[in-house]
Amino acid sequence: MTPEELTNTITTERETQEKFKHHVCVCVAAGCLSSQSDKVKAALEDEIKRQGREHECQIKGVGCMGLCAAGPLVSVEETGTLYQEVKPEDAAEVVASLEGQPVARIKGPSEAPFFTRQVKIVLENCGKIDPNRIEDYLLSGGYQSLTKVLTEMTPAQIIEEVYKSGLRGRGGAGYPTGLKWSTVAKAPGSPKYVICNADEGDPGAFMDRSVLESDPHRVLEGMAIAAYAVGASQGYVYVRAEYPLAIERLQNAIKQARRLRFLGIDICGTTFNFNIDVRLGAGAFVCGEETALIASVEGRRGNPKPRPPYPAEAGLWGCPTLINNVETFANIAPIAGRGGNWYASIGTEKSKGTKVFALAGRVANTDLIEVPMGMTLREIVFDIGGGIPDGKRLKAVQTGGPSGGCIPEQFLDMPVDYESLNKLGSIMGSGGMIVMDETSCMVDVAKYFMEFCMSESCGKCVPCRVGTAQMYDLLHKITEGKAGLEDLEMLEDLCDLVRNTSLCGLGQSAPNPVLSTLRYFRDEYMEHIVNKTCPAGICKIKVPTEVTA
Amino acid sequence: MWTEFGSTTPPSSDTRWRIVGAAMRKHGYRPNALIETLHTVQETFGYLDEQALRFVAGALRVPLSQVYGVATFYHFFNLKPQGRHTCVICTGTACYIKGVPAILTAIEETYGIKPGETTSDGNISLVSARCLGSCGLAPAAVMDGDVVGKLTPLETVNRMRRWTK
Amino acid sequence: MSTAPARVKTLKIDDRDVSGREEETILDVARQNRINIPTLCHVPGLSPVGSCRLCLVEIKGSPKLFPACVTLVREGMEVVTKSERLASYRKMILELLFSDGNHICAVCVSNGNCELQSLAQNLGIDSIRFPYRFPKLTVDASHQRFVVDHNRCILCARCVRVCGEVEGAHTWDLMGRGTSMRIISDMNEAWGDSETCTSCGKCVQLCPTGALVEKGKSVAEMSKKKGFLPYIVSMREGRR
Amino acid sequence: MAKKIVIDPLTRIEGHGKITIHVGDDGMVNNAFFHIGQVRGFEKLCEGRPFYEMPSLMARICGICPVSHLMASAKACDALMGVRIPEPGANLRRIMNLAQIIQSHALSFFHLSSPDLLLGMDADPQTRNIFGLMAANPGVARDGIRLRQYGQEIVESLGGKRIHPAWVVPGGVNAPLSVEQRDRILSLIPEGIDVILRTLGWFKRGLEKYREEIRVFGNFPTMFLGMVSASAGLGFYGDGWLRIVDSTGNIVADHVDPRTYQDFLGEAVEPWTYLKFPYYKPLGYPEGIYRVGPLARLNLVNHCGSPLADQEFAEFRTLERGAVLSSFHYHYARLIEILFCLEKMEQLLHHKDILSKHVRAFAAPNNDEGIGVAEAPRGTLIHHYKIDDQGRIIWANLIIATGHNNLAMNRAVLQVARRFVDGNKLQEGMLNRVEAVIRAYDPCLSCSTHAVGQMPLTIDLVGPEGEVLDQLRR
Repeated sequence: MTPEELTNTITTERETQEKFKHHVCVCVAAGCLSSQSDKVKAALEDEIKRQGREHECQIKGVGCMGLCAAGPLVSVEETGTLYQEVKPEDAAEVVASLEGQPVARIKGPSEAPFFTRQVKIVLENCGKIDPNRIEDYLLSGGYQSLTKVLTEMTPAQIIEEVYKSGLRGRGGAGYPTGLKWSTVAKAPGSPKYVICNADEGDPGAFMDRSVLESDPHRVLEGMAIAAYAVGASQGYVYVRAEYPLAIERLQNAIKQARRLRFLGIDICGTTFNFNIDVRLGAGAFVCGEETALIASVEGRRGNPKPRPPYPAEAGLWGCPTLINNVETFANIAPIAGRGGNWYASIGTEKSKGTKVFALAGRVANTDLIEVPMGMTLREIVFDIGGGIPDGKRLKAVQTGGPSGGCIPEQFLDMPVDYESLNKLGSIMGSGGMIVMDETSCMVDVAKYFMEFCMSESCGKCVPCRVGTAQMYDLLHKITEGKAGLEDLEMLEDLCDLVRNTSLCGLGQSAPNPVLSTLRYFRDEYMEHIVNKTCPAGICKIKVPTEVTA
Repeated sequence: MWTEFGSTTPPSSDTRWRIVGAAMRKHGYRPNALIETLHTVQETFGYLDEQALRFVAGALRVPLSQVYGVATFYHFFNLKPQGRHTCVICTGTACYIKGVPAILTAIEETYGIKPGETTSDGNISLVSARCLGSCGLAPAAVMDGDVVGKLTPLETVNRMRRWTK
Repeated sequence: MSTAPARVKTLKIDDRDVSGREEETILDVARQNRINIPTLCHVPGLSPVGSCRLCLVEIKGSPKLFPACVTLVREGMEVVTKSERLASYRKMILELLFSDGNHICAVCVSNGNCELQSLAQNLGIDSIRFPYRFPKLTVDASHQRFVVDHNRCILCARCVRVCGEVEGAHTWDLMGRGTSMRIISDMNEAWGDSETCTSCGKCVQLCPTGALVEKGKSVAEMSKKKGFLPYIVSMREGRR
Repeated sequence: MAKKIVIDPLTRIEGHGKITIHVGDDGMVNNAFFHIGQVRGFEKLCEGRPFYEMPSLMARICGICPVSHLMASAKACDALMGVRIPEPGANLRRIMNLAQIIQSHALSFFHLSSPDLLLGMDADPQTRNIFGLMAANPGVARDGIRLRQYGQEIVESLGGKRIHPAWVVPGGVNAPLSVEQRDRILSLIPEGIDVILRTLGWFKRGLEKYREEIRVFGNFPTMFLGMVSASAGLGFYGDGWLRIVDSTGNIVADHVDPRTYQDFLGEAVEPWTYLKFPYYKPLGYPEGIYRVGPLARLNLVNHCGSPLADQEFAEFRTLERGAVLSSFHYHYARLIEILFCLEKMEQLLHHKDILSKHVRAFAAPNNDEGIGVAEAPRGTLIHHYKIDDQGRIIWANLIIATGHNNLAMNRAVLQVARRFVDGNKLQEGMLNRVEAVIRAYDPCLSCSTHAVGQMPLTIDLVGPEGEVLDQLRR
């Protein structure tokens, strides 16, 4: 599609949409679908037909609005009214109120800090556009960045913009994206590949899923820009098979993008060719590791390989390969459109832009949020998250999933950025944020993560394969009240070993949940070991029956 | 059982093999389409049986042991038929914190199955998922394809009881 | 392949000045200079996998450890192959291996000819501090000439590689993952039923422990010949 | 006042056991039991292992008589393979077996029992051991230590390792004998014969002192069972046949194929001990009591089979008209057997084929069941295996010498306790005699229970209500 054709398409779409007086958006992302938002949507459509208002009211299925726990969510574009926990029976009332006052009974909090404190870049279209219609994406400015990059910029220029933006990889380690791109661009050899890592494996993280379900074209556009920048002609989205809805929408989006020549050959009327195929993951957390992911895309067991060589030099089928995750690619179109400097103006000195978090656990609003880097944990948990329910006390916030750590209450005022989190013994990770209150036992939490690492270990290298199993056994022993102080010492030695000698990131970071809980909650370990009690009452410690003399 | 290696002729006249064949053809019978093909087989037949694995190995020219190695590496693949009903319990962090262990205990006490097991009558399979990405609904499960959230042990077992009537 | 002569790098290993070609690894150069770096998964002639982690070395200026078997030499690099830290890690890794299988040297056919055992002896391991995990594993003696005892397998995948890369049969592979990973022949069937196995015995000869052995060998009788691999590899190169 | 005396742990025997002595209100002994408190483990342990690992695995049952288990196990494996092993290989196995009997008997006699014999049953328990003996009677102590060393040295030079040699393999042995090895072993024999003749001398002269012990140390009529050689002489390697004689010395059964052991041996189980009670089936349990070991063997054979030993044998048989019944004479028989072993070894080493390289037969398993029998120092040892079609052990049963003697040992303990133990005034020397009779049988408890490792034994004094009144631990 040439720029002129694009403009025409947008104009047509705008005219079509403007014919409607009212636009009612129903969330059809997985969260709300699971509370039957599809039935709500159908009920609204029926109601409008019944009232004969098909020509003035549009019912639109849209992506995630963030407040997943309060679903099904319905919003009215014109008034900004948000309805929560909507039932099909509410349809008549909602339609009837379009001209008058909102239905107070199901009205949600649209002015709450939950909305006002967020800054949406990645999620800007989520909950607003219909993920199944490329036209809706185009209307909100979609593919204009790609058109601009292809027609006005050289690969070096776009890499420079990404570099300037300060964007860092949103998948875990926070490697500077611009640097990665330029490495792949400079790497000798062809063909080159672009892979989007959508194998969101962290338990407690669902950012990528939401983006793919709510705004899949944004990811495709980011990938196409990246492909142009590094000189790739083939891309893959490696997505979890556990996300069927995301896969469906992604595949649909690829089809639409091909039809409109945003993918395929002669993209945007230029000579640039780029294709994207979907590759399904199959339930292996380790495939979040770049080299393991590549092995999996190649159809093999997801075993990681020692680096170097890095995928940027020798990746998929030995060719230079760029791997970024969903959120990273979702940031590209805005950066390309508005410039690196604009992006760099958001966030902190070393962590630029925004970050999407999946806020879950013992927090009032369990939601998907996007905030500028540098916001404090306290603001996230208490202002946006609404604090801890049931009058309980916050104990810790777990970030970074199985590779991360638990941050205790006293550090809540630290700004959330890559460096601060590392300093606290955790990591940014992909953005899972689990809030824990006093009902959580930190030893049990450490055991939970170690079980995860043990069963997700690919088994290739010895420290990770056996070390995590031994650590799990030790933690289990502690939670059973059967461990002694020498076991704690052994646990710490194993942490040191596994962290320093494992082959890949999974093993190297597997001890983090143990190390961080040991650092901040050592007293809880000691309670289990010395006094044989679990302060939170989670671990079932059998007190040996007293032997009467 | 030995399919002629490299043969693209399906092992039986079951028409469902056409779907599998089409998937392989789409990928040009390239060995690297192994995982994609296994997904198709599982989607079509419900699980990966030995016959299917041998056929795929032969058609894609991937060594037998490698096919088996891949099929067992990824937890998404089942090598055994699943129950008529499937309950996927999310064991993600948010669900864990909000009480999944109690739900699993309740299911085990009621049906005597642990994650990865199927009731002896082949009626219900219990599966655990690393994370369903529905943390807002924790604790969550997928019961015969429907995501259900904010579960309690009692409610979970009650829902499963409807399958046993 | 470029025909330009390989560039030579000079570096230090354990304070000794040594040199190597740019495509050589630290382990290659160390071995040329008779500097011993322990390893269990690496066999010259097979693709390196870097999985046993015993060959980790220190490189001055980096807090990270590097597997010598896959790390290429660089100009001016200063490598330390022996330190207290490395020794303690290597010991722990071996202890983990011992705790993970059922390695009872005294009744093993490879007693006295076992790379795991001799590494443990060299590192002065006399007891295992980690609890034994006692996995319940099987012995497959269905093959006419060979036996695989999974209790003694350390999953180095030498058998998988030599079978796939040298013999070309790819009878062996790994199934499962993590602690439930096992070596399998064909579709995880009895070795004796394998239709792809050529019974060449390369896997048996390269196995570092008593996991793959010749049938009928009694305790301590199983000594292995490893010389065939460099021979085959060099003969092939000569033929090119 | 009623009491139960428990000797726990028993000292100077191999393994872990316990003796319980029940005394009535009058202080008289009512009953006595010899218990084994360890679980049998080896039969389970070997399931699933390839059969050719069995000899070495089975040798781990015991640190004292590993060679006996090697022999029985290797022979069971020969049977699984269905091979007849080359004669030089068999002879080399025989030599190792003889050497091990020498060292085991020397250990039993000199280290464990001679302190009682030379220092007295009532001597101070602090010094009544091999160290006390060394101070009081350095010549005997030195003789004992030397003799045991001979045995160990020979086993070591043949098998490469003293305790658990891997030289004996299914099908034969895995290396032929070298000239150097042969000459080295031959050079040790004359001195060994000197030692044993000297020992026999003082032992026989001292017998008079122990007339009372001889009278009550397990002195009762039983049958005797064991393997005899093809010429009805001593045959430790066990390729002759089984013979059973009664207490008068009459042959009850002869030319019995040991592989039919299940036809005539039953195994009874008692709840208070892990050690089973084998009995002679035709007579039932517990009437079918029999004894095995040195005393039994000398009661069974027509002759020993070597000149010096045959002279001693003739003298031994004059002790009683029928079979020699007192278990005290296990010691005597043990010394004669040492002499025989030395002489026999010399004969075998001079065999013309002894240096032959043809020492091993190779075969895949041809039978799914195999039985191997050998005479261990303590008596007849039976290994019985079943394998699957891949040659992996699916079932194993071991009948161990100490097990055969279980009934007799229990009866002997009671006999000695009744004679010597007075529950009213308990003295150490009384209990020592109870232990001493057990030591006469030289039971190997680690073997008989198949537990790994060796542990000691205790004695409990128990009242009529079952309460433990006194306990002896040393």
